[in-house]
Amino acid sequence: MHEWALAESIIMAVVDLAKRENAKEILEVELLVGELQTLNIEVLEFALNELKRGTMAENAKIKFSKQFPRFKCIACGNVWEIRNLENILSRDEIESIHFIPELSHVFIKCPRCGSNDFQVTEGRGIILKGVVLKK
Amino acid sequence: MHEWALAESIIMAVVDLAKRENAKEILEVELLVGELQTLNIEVLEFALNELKRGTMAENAKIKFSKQFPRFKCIACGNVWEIRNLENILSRDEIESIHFIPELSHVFIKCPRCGSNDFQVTEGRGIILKGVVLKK
Amino acid sequence: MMPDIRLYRLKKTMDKVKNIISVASGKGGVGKTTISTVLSLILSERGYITGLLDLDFHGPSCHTILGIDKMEYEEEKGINPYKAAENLYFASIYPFVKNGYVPLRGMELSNALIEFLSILNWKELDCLIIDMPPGMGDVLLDFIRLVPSPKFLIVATNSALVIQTVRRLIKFMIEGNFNILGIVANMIRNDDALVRELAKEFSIKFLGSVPFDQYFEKVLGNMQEILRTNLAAALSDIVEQYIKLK
Amino acid sequence: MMPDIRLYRLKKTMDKVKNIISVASGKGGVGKTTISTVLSLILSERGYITGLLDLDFHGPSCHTILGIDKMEYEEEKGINPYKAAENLYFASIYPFVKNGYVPLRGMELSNALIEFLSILNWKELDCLIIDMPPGMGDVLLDFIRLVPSPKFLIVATNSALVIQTVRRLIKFMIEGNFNILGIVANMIRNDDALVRELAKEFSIKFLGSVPFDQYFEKVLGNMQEILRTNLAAALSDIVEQYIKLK
Ligand SMILES: Nc1ncnc2c1ncn2[C@@H]1O[C@H](COP(=O)(O)OP(=O)(O)O)[C@@H](O)[C@H]1O
Ligand SMILES: Nc1ncnc2c1ncn2[C@@H]1O[C@H](COP(=O)(O)OP(=O)(O)O)[C@@H](O)[C@H]1O
Ligand SMILES: [Mg+2]
Ligand SMILES: [Mg+2]
Ligand SMILES: [Mg+2]
Ligand SMILES: [Mg+2]
Ligand code: NI
Ligand code: NI
Ligand SMILES: [Zn+2]
Ligand SMILES: [Zn+2]
Repeated sequence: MHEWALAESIIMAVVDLAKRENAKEILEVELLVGELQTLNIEVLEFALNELKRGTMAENAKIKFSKQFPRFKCIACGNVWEIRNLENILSRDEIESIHFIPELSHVFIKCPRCGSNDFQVTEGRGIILKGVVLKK
Repeated sequence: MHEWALAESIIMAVVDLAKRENAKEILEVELLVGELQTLNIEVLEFALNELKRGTMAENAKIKFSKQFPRFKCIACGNVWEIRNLENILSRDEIESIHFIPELSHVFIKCPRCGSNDFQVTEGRGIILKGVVLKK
Repeated sequence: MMPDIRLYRLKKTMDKVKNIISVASGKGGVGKTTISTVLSLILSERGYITGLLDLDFHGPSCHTILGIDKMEYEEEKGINPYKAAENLYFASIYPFVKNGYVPLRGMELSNALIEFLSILNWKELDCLIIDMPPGMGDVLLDFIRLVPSPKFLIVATNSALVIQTVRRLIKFMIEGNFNILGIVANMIRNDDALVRELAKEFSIKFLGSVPFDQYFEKVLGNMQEILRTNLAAALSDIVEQYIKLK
Repeated sequence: MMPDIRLYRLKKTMDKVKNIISVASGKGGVGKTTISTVLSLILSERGYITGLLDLDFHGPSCHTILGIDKMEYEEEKGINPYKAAENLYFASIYPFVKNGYVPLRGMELSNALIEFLSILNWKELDCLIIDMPPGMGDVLLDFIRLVPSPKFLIVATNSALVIQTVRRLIKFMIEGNFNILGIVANMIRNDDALVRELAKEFSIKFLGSVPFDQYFEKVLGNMQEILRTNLAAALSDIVEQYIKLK
C-alpha cells in the first residue's frame, strides 16, 4: 500500500507545479506507470482521488498509461523486456523491487550473459508525464 | 602529447568499425572535439595522419568540429559554458583535466551556488561523430 | 521538464525529524556503522525518539550490530521503519536484499536513495542518525542536496593513511558550508594525536576518543551488552558533552 | 551508435600485462591499499617487472605508503607510469588532484576509469597489482567488463561485520565465474577463524594471515623499512606459496 505514499508525492508535485505557473486549476494529470514496480493502479487511483480533494487538483482527470520494463545489458549489449515478473521472480523479490526498483539488480540477470550490470531503459516506476493547467 | 594516445584509439576504432561493416576503405572520419580537454588539434591531426598510413583509413579525410564545454549544476540547476579555461584555472589544473576530464569536478564549481556537483553536458572530450565508408 | 515527484514526499517526511546527524568519514572501515548504531542505541536508551538509517547500500550492516536477522516493514501508506527497541526506529535495505549482493552503479544508488527516503514514514523523531557509505559519490552528493540541515559527525582513526582521506571530506564540507558537529577518533589504542591535529587544522571540534574495544566483536547483536562496553561508555561521554538535542 | 574510441587503446595497453591481480574486498578499511602496495613492493624486489594502479579515486593513498609526495608523469604518446622503485611502475590520480577532494558520481568514476586506463602506457609487466575501491559500484563493474582476465585477491578481517560484506562480493565473483586467487585475513591479532570459515564456505583458497602490525604506521613512506615489517614477511610467504607469475 505504499501506493498512497506515491499518490501523495504526485498530488504535492502537481499542486506545486500549478502554483509556480500561477494556474487557477489543474485540469488533467498524465501518469506513466512503469510495471517494474508492480503498482496496484486501482489503489493508486483510489488514493489519488482521495488525496486530490480540497486541492487545486480536485477536479483533475487522471490518466494512466502503462509501460513494460525494458533492460539494456551494459556487459553484452543485449536488450530485453519483461512482461511477467511472476514468471521469473519470487513474491518477496517482486515486493523488494516494488519498493525500490533499483533492487532489480539484485534479482534480475541478463538472460544472454548473466550479468547484473544493466540499465532499466523504460518502465522503472511512476513518471509524471504531463499536466494540463487552467490559467 | 597524449594526443597520440587518443589518435591511436581513433584509428583502431574506425578500422575496427570498417572491418565489421565489411567496407573496402574509410573515406571520412568526423570528430567532435570537446574543449574541456584542451587538446592540441594540430598535434592530434598530425598524429592521425601519421597513424592512418598503411591502414584502411590511409586516404580518409579527417574533419574536426569544436565544442565549448557546457555544464549543468545538479545542486541548483544553473547552466553555464566556459570559453576560456585559462581565465579561471591554473596551468596545472588545466593539465589534470586534459588527461581526465572528470577531474573538472575537483577544480570547477558552479558559478551560481558553488557546488562541484554538476554534469558536463557538452564538450567533454573527443567523440567519434561519424565515419563514411566505401563498401 | 516535469518535476521528480518523489522529492516532494521526501521533504515532507524529513520535516518530521528535529535533528539529523550524519555519520561520515570519506574513508571506509573507520567505524561509521559501529558508531552510528551504538549512538542510536544510546540516544534511544536516554529516552529520545531516535531513528537509524543505513545508507550503505553495497554493504548494509547496522542490522548485524542490532542483532536483527528477520525483519519486516509494516506498510501503512508508505513504509514504517522497524521498531528495533524502545524508542528506536530502524530503516535499511537489508530486509529487501537479505544476504544477496547489491551491485549498483552511481545513478542507481542515487535513485535507490531517493525512492527509499520518499516512502519511509518516520515518526516525529528527536534525532535521526544516518550511517553513510565511504567515498564521495552519489549517495553523499544527493544526501547533501536533498536532506535539510544535516549535522556531520566525522569519524577517523589515528592513521596517516586514513587521515588524508578524511581531510578531503572535511575540506569539502567546510568549503560547502556544511554543519560539522565535530570529529571522533575511533579504535584508539594509545595515541589520538593525528586526529586531534586534524581537528585543529580545520578548527572543528574534537569530540573525543573511542577506544579500540576487543570485546565489541563478542557482543555484536546484543543491544544490552553493547551498551555496557567501553566503546559505548566513550560514546556516552560524547553524547553528554556535545549532542544537545533541542 | 559510434563506438567509444577509448576502449580500443585500453585493450591494447592492457595486453602488455602478463598477470593482473586485483585486490578487492567490497568492504572499506580492511587493508586493500596496504596489501596491494606492499605486494607490489615485494614482487618488484624479487625482480618481477611490476605495476601498481590505485583505482580508489575518492581516496587515493598508495602513494603515501610508497612515500611519494611530488610526482609527475612523463608524457610520451600517452602517460608513462611513474617509476617508484627499481622494477616498480606506479599510476594514480594523485598527481592530478594532490590533496584536493574528488567528488565524483558513478558515471564520472566510470569515465575517469576508462580515460585513465586508455592513456596509460604500461611497460611489458610481469604483474599489475590493482588497488580497488570499496563497494560494488561503477569502478568494479567497469573493471570486470573491460579488463581482461583479472585474478582477484580478496581481503577480509576477522570480524562478523566485515565478513558479511565480503561474502556478498565473493558470491558475486563466483556467480560471475571470475577467477579468485584466494582470500587473505588481514590485521589478525590472534584469531582468523571467521576468514578461514568464509574461504571454506565458498571453497576458495585461504592464502594466509597477515598480522596486525603496530609498527607499520611508523614506517609509512619508507619502502626499505616496510619490506622489513612482519606485515611484509607474512605477505612474502603468501607470494612464495601462491603467486606464481608465468
Ligand atoms: N572502537 C572499536 N573497537 C573495536 N572494533 C571496532 C571499533 N570500531 C569499529 N570496529 C570494528 O572495525 C570494523 C569496521 O567498522 P565499521 O563500523 O563497519 O566501519 P565503517 O562503517 O566505517 O566501514 C568492524 O569490524 C568493527 O567491528
Ligand atoms: N596488517 C596491518 N597492520 C596494521 N595496520 C594495518 C594493517 N593493514 C592495514 N592497516 C591499517 O588499516 C587502515 C586501513 O588500511 P587500508 O589499506 O587503507 O584499507 P582499505 O584500502 O581496504 O580501505 C590503515 O590505517 C592501515 O594503515
Ligand atoms: Mg563500509
Ligand atoms: Mg559502514
Ligand atoms: Mg578505502
Ligand atoms: Mg584503499
Ligand atoms: Ni506497496
Ligand atoms: Ni597531452
Ligand atoms: Zn548481457
Ligand atoms: Zn549550482
